[in-house]
Amino acid sequence: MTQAVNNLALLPLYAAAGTALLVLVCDLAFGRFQLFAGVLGATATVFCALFSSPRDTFCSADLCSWVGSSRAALLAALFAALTAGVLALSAGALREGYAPVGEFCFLLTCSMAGGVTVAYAGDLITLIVGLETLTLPLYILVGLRRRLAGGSSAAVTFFLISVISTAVALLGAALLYIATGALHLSALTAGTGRFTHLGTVGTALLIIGFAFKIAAVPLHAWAPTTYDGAPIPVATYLSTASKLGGVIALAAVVQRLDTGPIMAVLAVLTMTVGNLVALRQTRMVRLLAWSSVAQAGYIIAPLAAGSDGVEAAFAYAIFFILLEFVAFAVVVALRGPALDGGTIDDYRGAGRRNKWLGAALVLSFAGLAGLPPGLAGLFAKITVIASLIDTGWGWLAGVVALNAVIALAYYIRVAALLYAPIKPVGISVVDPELLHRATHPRLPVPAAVTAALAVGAAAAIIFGFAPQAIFTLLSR
Amino acid sequence: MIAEVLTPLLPGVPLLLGLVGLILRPGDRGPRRAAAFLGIAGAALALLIAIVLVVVVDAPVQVGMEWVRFGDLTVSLSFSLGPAALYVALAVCVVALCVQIYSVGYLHDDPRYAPYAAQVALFTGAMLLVVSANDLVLLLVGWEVMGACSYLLIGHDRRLPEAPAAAVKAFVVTRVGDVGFLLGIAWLAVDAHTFRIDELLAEPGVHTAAMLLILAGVAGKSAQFPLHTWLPDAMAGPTPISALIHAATMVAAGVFVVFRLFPLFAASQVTLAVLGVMASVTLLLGALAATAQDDLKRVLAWSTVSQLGYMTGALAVGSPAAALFHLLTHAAFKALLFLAAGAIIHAVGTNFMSRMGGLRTHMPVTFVAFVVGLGALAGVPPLAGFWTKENVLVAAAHATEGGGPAPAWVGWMVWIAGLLGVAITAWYATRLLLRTFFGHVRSRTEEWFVGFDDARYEVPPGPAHDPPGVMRWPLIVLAVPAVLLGFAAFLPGFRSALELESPHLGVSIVAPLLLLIVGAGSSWWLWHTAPGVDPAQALGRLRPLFAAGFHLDQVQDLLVVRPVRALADAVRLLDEKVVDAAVEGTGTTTTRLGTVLAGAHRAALPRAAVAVLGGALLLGVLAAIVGVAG
Amino acid sequence: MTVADALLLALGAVAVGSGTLVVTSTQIVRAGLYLVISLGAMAGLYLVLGAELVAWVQVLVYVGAVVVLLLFAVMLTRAPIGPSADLDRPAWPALVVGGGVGLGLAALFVDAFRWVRYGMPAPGTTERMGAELFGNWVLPFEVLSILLLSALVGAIILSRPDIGAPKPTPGPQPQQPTPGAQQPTPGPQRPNVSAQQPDPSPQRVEEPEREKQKDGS
Amino acid sequence: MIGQVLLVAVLALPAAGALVTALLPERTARITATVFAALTLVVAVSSWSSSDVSWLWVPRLGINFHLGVDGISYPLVVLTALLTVLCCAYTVWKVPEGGSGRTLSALILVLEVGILGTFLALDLVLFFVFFEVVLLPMYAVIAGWGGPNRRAAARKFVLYTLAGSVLLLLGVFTVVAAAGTSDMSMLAYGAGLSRTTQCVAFTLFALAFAVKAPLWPLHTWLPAAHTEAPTVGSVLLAGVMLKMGTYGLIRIGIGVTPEGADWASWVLGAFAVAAIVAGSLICLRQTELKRLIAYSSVGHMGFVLLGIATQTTAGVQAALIGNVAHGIITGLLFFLAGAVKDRAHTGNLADLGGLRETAPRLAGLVGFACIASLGLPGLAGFWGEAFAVVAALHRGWTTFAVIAAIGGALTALYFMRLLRKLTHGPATSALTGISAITRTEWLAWSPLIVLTLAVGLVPALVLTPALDSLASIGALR
Repeated sequence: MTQAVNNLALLPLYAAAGTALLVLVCDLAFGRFQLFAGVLGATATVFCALFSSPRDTFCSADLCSWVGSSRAALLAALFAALTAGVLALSAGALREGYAPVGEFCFLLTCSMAGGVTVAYAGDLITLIVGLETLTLPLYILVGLRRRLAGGSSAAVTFFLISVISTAVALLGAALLYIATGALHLSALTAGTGRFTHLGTVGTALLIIGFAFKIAAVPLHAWAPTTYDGAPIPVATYLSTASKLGGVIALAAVVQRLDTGPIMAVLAVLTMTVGNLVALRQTRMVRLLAWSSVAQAGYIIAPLAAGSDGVEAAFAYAIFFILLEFVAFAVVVALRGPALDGGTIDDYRGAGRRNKWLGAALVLSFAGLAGLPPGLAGLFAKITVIASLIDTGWGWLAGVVALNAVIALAYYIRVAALLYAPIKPVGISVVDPELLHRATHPRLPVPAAVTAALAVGAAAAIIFGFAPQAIFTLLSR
Repeated sequence: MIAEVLTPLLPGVPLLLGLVGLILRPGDRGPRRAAAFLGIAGAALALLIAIVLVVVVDAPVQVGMEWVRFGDLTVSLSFSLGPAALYVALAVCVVALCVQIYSVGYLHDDPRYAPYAAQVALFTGAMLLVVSANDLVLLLVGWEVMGACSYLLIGHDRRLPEAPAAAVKAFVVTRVGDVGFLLGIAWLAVDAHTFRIDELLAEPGVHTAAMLLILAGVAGKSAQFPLHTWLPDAMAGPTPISALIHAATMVAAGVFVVFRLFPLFAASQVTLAVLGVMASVTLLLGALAATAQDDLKRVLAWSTVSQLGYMTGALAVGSPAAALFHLLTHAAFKALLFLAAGAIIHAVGTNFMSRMGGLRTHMPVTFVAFVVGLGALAGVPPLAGFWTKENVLVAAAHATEGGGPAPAWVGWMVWIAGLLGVAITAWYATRLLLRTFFGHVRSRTEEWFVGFDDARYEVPPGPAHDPPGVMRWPLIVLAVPAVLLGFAAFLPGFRSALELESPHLGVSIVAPLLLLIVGAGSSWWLWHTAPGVDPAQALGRLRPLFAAGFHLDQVQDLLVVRPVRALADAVRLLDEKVVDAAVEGTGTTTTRLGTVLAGAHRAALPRAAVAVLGGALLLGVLAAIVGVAG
Repeated sequence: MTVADALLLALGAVAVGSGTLVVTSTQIVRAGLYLVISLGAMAGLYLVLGAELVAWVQVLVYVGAVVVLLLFAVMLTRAPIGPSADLDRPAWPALVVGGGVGLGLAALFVDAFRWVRYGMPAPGTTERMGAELFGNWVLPFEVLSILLLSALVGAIILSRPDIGAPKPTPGPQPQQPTPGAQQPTPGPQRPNVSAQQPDPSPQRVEEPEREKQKDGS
Repeated sequence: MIGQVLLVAVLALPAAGALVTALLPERTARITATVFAALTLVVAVSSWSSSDVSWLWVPRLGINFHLGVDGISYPLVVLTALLTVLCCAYTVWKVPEGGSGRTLSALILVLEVGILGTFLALDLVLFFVFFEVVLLPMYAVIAGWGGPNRRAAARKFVLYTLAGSVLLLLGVFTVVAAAGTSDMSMLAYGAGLSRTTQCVAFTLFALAFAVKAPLWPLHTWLPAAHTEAPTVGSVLLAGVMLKMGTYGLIRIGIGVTPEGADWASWVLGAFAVAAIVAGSLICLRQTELKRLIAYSSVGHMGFVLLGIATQTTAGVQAALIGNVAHGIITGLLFFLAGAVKDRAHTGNLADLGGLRETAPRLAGLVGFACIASLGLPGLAGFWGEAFAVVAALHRGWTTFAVIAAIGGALTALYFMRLLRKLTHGPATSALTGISAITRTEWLAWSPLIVLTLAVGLVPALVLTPALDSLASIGALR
């Protein structure tokens, strides 16, 4: 009973894993070009995912461990694209020498391979292994700033809580297996008879374990500390790719098992707590972290409706990721060589100094708040609410809507600060504007960062005007 | 054909010229001439049109088109001028022309003359619109534009601190009446599915309530009790404006509207009874208040209130013709009186009779004008007022027999009030004449100023004299109808136009004439026995009451103004402390909740791990209990 | 009650008891040693259940490698062995959570399996495990290789003290970084990026955990 | 075909204008913005009776890019385009403190896109999208160029109105989920939606639009926003943005959920009447010029909402013309208030007085605008208010009609109070020596003055096209 392997189907994974190896080889052979190789490989992965026809493989009977679909291809491509983007964003930091370039790129591309696996995973084991592959390199990447205040605690928090979450997820998978004997996603069913409760709790634990990954409340405690302690590019990856992995895992479970109430509870808690706490943040990355906690709530809200909501959840996740990436990219660009996000007050007047960066941040924040000109975000919000109302979860749609209002309060606070006039300094000077400019120079933005930001922003704008492209890919 | 063209032009020309005049730059020399030209031209053209129409028209002219359609209700831009309305229009135009010409002299040093003249033109046009409208909405347009113009013109004088308040009062009090007017119109229209007056008049049953509501508007515009309080205060406006408001436009509009809609009013006894009570009260109230005023213009103002009582009284007893006839003569003599009063004020620099006296010798023309005007006002035969007042009293006496549209008691009430009014009017008219023109000239010594705080008037240098030609000629022109208009009742054409009964000088004139002599005589006797003393002193303790207009201002303040203000305060408080506080409170509560939650998240790692596991446990238990997979 | 039952009960009691001691002990070395006992008892449980491969992996990896590594790490980083204050935390929340989890799972299993007897499944021999792993679960197994490789590389990075400090930009300033030296910063707005105190403790604390994670997955 | 091009151009021109403006140097940018706005006006005026544009945009969400213009939206479209031109022109002359005029002009154009889109959209979701477009630019305008408390005011504005528009979103999808389409032309007359759905959806719509309109007691964002906003912001806000609420209520509330509207009409009417009276009473006690005018909007929109609530043809027509009239008159009022405030450097009524002594023409215009705003017959404001009352009577709501009419009298009261304080009496120090009206100001104001008169004298301009279109959107009594 050996499984047949269709290597063509596995092309995206090969590309991803190959990228990791390529980076390693480059590092060994040349000691340079690692970043370039990483970006190149990741881009190749994107194309492999998008342009290879998706099909199943690793099948026993009709149950497959590798399930190809255009949705999986899209998600895998997204992982790869995010990896490429994050690599580009780290160019500045790596040039400054905060981490060994080769290892950094290698770890990130390994994570990408995990992500690709998750996207195509057809059974719980592959899914969890893929998730771990996605996450484990990140423990190390987060810890790279361990010499700075917060860096080590970020890594330790992330690590410990992730381990706990994996344990819970594994326990859940085990319980579910006991109850139903199924591990393949397509065969998942609810427990019957006296195994009902076992199956139920197994499902719940599985959900809880995966919910850690997307930092859903009450399983979110790691996210703010970790994001804030991690280098910004890594935080970017955490809040986008890592979250996407969690969403895929959750969706896989939710699609087959009825988890409405627990998803609803999680969603309500997540968005409400996330938004409320975000209101009071003073550090940029913490704010983004809490906002992304809240966004996770919007993402999982449609999952309460089961398989009917999966498409909406993915759509939201994709739009969210685009916008979140742009937001983090701007933070990277604005902060220059500083690896942390700084306080929100550090961004005062930044939009006046740097028009394009300001505009990009406003675009992404508007989108995250679900308002034009961030059309992508608007459509994301519309999708979620439409899907919830369609499936009879009207009250949950109401909660989402209410939270959108709370969220705007902090997004707009930051966005307005970008254009706020400079604070008067204590001493009197002839031209405070000049002094301000002298103390807040326009930091040079590395070309790679600019490129990543431009591509991200362009994608956010294009998909804002043409969201149907994403829906089409997701629905097949 | 020509009538159809001219009818819309009658109000149209002054309105248009008024609007053009408003665009003129105020102040300079050039615009002043242009403004005077526009103003006078507007009035003159309107007069010309009116005359042509009077000559041409023998049956009512009707012309109109659809203006706009609201649902199934059509508002039409339609005009209708019957012979009666034409005479009113004629009166309006004559008075307006006189006022315009007179104003050129009266406001010769006012930099804001240009808008003033334009507003007078608008005012005239609006009144003509009321007169000629055949659609209630169109009528309302004129009705309200008049209100706005009265506001602007009363508040014109910059030197009078009370002018703005008086202007606001005039506008707001009449506007309160207009609430009723609008509702009444709406009610009528909704019931009858039309705004056109001719169609409405053909409508059989109308709501009494609707007519009562319209009556409220009439009371506001025509200064009927209890909405008369604005009129005496409106004296703060320039004197020509007082002439315009009192004689031909504003106050006449109410009476005219009742006249126009009289068939509807006649259908409802209740309405007429209310109108009768209102008229009687107004008549006596105005007359009594006029007895104790020291301000020349205020005497005239209160006399207007009283005379309006005669008109509405005539309407109440079912004699619209008498009302309209009195309206016409009143227009003539009241305009005359006000313009003459303006001449006096110009000459002596004060409004107060206690500072006048002996003006007869210095201002002969004005004196004659006053004699004619006051005679007509008091109803001295054969001046105009005599005939028309007689008509009203005869109609009231006739109504006491019952059988008319109004109940008999209304007839009695109006008749008695009218008779009493005759005596009182004669009394105060005599008092005014004596105190102003007879006695010795009060020289402007130091004590001339004592007790007065109106340093706002510039005291003209030199002795008082008759006004310059531009102001004198209007007086002379207006004196003619004030004397002769009463005889128009003998013209069959005029009579048929107003549907007036032929005058019959029977026994009924004895009582009023006696009362007239009693009133005038007692006033003269008082003045004669104690020279230099105000005859009003004889009123004793009633004098301050009368002088204050029965303190109705205070009553109004107490019953309406203060409650509204208190309500406004309460609502604002509600708005700020409850509605807005709820909104702000939501914000702050949310933020506070955020602070609490953020504080809860500052736990160290081990505790966070425990909390997270606790959360997992909780959700697991929850799942088991709820039965997720149920 | 068969012998197997008795063994299961006894080993379970040992595992739970020593596990409690791991948590409650205030001396870290003792806690480590109790962990050995607990993990060993669990290996025994696996053996009784017939899962021989799992049992030996438990002994080799956990009892042998992980715990030993842990003890080494503790000895290297915390020279004075004895009660340490930061292990002595208020235990109530943890107790509630831990107890809750235990009770909850117990209730769940009791509910599911009641007192029904089951036939033993085929023993978890190495051969069976191998067949299953390379027959049905090839994909996760292969992906695991990426995971392990990245864990390896990660462990190396974390163990290198020179990583995480800014290295001089090549070219204009080819000088070696000296501990405590201030890096020239391109912009004035660079608060604390170049602070460079030697602070080995977090790094070394993380090491054993890293290993554990690597093997655990 | 040409009509479709025009329709798209109505939206594309200002959008392109905003982009171009944002990239040009300061003064050129402001002039360019005005040119684009003027072009948009020309196109908007000529877009009358152009056929619908309908493209599939996002099939998954059922969004059709369905634009169309009819008698209901046309006057508002033209009004929007006109006010935008005036605001842009005004900005060329005077940039309020706080930021560059270029950005302000660009934002004004973006606002125009949103507002025009809302009026033109014939698809529920598209309507919602455009409805949201205006939020952030308006926030930016208030927060960037506003008065001393601009931040709090802007935040309140944006959060409050967003709360309203998310309700709209919920309502939209309640309808779409039940009907399976979001095309308004297919949804007219209720499209067979169940009564419950209609009631739920209408409640959501009514709340959403009531916030936007705003209807008392959901109005508290308005005074703050108006008081702090720069002149052009206030003009656009009061002139056209509030109309999005009332327009939505007519087009969607009545058109899509007629039974719901019928069910709730009594409540809506009661609130509308309460708004009229409360707005007027509050105005009586205001001490700040712009705040007073802002509150007056609450009262005026109360009349509009009363007209809509009656669900009679006359009432809805009254609401339509009331909308347009309020846009014109309040736009003018805010321009004038801005002019006074800019000159006096205070909006406190206690510090203002004697305007007619120092600036007679400005005082005259203020008087004109106030008198127009209090509903003087013959000027634009009259029709909406009077016929809302007529419609209420028609519907049989005597009490409402009476209260509304009394509210009308109160309106006169507070405007008179305002005029008395502002224009009469001796000139205060704040108003002495102020400059005369400039040519640009005349340019910006005169169209509004002319329109006030024109709409007042020829209301058929607005109403005749609307009457035919009303029949196509829903059943009216």
